[in-house]
Amino acid sequence: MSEVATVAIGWGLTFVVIATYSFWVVSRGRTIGRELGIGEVQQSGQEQESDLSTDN
Amino acid sequence: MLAEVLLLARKDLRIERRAKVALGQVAPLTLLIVVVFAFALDANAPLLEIGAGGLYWVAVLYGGTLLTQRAFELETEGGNFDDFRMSPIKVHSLFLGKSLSLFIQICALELVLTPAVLLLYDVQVTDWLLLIAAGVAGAVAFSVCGVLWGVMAAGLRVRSTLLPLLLIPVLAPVLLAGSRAFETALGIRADAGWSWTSLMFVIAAVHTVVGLAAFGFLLEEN
Amino acid sequence: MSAVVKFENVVAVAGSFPVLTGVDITVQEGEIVLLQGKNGAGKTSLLRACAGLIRINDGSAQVFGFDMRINRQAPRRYIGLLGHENNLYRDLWAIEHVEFRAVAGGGQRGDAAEALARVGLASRLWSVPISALSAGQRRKVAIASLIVNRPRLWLLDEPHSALDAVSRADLNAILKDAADSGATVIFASHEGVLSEELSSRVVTLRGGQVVEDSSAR
Amino acid sequence: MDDSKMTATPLTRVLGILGIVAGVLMAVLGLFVSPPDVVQGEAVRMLYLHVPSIWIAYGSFVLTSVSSLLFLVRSRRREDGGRHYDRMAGSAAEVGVVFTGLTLITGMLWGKVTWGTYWQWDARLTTTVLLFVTYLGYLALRRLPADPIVRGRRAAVMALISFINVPIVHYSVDWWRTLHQKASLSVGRRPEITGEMYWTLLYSALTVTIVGAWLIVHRYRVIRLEEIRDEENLKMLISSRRHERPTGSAADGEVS
Repeated sequence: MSEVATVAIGWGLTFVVIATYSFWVVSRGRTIGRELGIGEVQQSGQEQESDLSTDN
Repeated sequence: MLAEVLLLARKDLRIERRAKVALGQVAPLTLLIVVVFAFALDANAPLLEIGAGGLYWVAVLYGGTLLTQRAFELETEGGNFDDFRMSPIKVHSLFLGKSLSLFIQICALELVLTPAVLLLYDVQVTDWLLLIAAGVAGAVAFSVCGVLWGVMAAGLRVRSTLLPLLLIPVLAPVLLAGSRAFETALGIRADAGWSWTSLMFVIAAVHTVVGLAAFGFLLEEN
Repeated sequence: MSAVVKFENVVAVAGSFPVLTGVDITVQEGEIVLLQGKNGAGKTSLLRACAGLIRINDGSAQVFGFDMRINRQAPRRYIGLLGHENNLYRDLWAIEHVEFRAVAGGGQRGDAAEALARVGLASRLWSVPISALSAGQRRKVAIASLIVNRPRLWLLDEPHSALDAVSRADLNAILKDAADSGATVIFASHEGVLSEELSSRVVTLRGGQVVEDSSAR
Repeated sequence: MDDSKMTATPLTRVLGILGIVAGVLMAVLGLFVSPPDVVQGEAVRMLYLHVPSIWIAYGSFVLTSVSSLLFLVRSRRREDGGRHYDRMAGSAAEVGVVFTGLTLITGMLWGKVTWGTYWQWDARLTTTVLLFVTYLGYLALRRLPADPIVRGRRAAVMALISFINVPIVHYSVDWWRTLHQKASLSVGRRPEITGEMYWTLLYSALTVTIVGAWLIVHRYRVIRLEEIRDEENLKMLISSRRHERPTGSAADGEVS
């Protein structure tokens, strides 16, 4: 594997990892936020129960 | 204080004498590991001879982890730590007592394992004193770290998988030092065996101090 | 007489489940209190809260005057807890187990024999591994382990379970003696009828709260 | 602490945009503008990723340990019981683990090109992989459902003990490898970093710090939202238990 290829892979992989992790953090924040913000009003107790079990 | 430590250790060792888990199950299991290593390495004599020190300590690490789990398993008979926490024995004595009984069991394990490795891997001991010192140092470090990390994981549901995950990274330097010390004692390489042994004692000392400080805290928090 | 146990609106959580949801109870010295309630009503948790084994999330809780939210280990040396399961070392003999508990609590080895005799365990069973004993006999060993340290507060979770009629009478006598000599007894039990004539007071729990408290006196 | 339902706020938006712009600039600088090394050639460009990631990883773990210490010491005095420190410790640890992973990846790739092997048991990388596993254990311990304070205390003590362990691991691995290297010819000396390379490296470190900080703030807020959700579920559970009917109750059969 030539040097240039290695550098390309190294940088590519790094950006991908950081991007996916950032996306995961923000989207997780948004889903829980939405669940708290709007969640209590419409969702019945039962549905919230299932959310709880899937999450932690 | 000493009386309580001996009381607890004697209780653990009497249970061990009755149940024979350490010598009856864990020791044979580690012997099996030593044999299986030979299968894995195709009984390649020179390779086994060079690896003898390291493979020995991997087997002790495995056996030590099982003995640590066993040490806390018998305290949580009813599934919780209540009686252990309610025990009027002072917390420091609980920590040292548990460490002492685990230390003695690991030494017994090593007494069984050393001849097996010497015979199976066909290695001669050039420095018996260093071999014994390193064995004891490793046992002390293993037992103290085992009790400290054992109490952190013991009360939890997933303890059987969490304990090795927490314990083995901490014991990695001990395994490293033990292997190098044994290789010197077995004449496989000229290395600073005694420095590695003293490193193991330093690690054991650090964890003893940390254990005395944190054990009571961790016992309450799970 | 100062209150041995004083709980006001105590809330406690185990894991992520609220086991106590606002408990108010005061127990004086020398009382024998029966805790009644369905499975899951919070009986065991209340006993463990008195023993300082679970964290109090809300409300105020005092045992022997110690604030359980600051230092919940403090009163433990005065407390004897008999758990739902007997936390026994199954590989030890009955006498060895009780001797260990006796010496650990600062007593003498000899106290063990006396305690085992009092709970009515036949002496030929003393040097038999606990794993070989029946459920009733094991319960007696657990009770003996509690008696041997002569605690001032007895916390018993279903003490009569697995005991035959004779042994239950023995246990009731032991509890009465303890209360008469100044100890305080709180025990949880399903068998309402038998235990009521023993206890001076019946407290009913539901949903992690005290819903009835018949101070009989 | 604002109770924003989402994790984004003006501060993080600015930080986020800054991070992205700086990142692009870093790529341009690191990949094209800065000169190749006289010895390693293009491979030296891995330097701009590898060194900053190690820097941020260790920094995050220091932050975790400091927060853990503050949580243990200060928890009584703060009205939120020090949970702010616990959340900080948790978020910094997770971000630290991500960057330790990146350190390992970039380290191995760089090693492949300069030393010809992905894993050369070099002292620093070996210590890093032990650190990686240690903090994976820490995150596993944090995931166990428990009362936030109990979980926080347990995790805090583990973080501190693990932190005490870092020098032990570092020393023993270093000593082990230097013994070994003395025997074999030591290859892959550090490239001299001067001029443009030096500034690029410094700039990269700054960029990665911004990205790291942005991640920690967001991760902190996610933990905070999780705690709010757990608290609300707890209130719901408490109220449903209080309204249990005497006969067949709604919440029947759970552990007493």
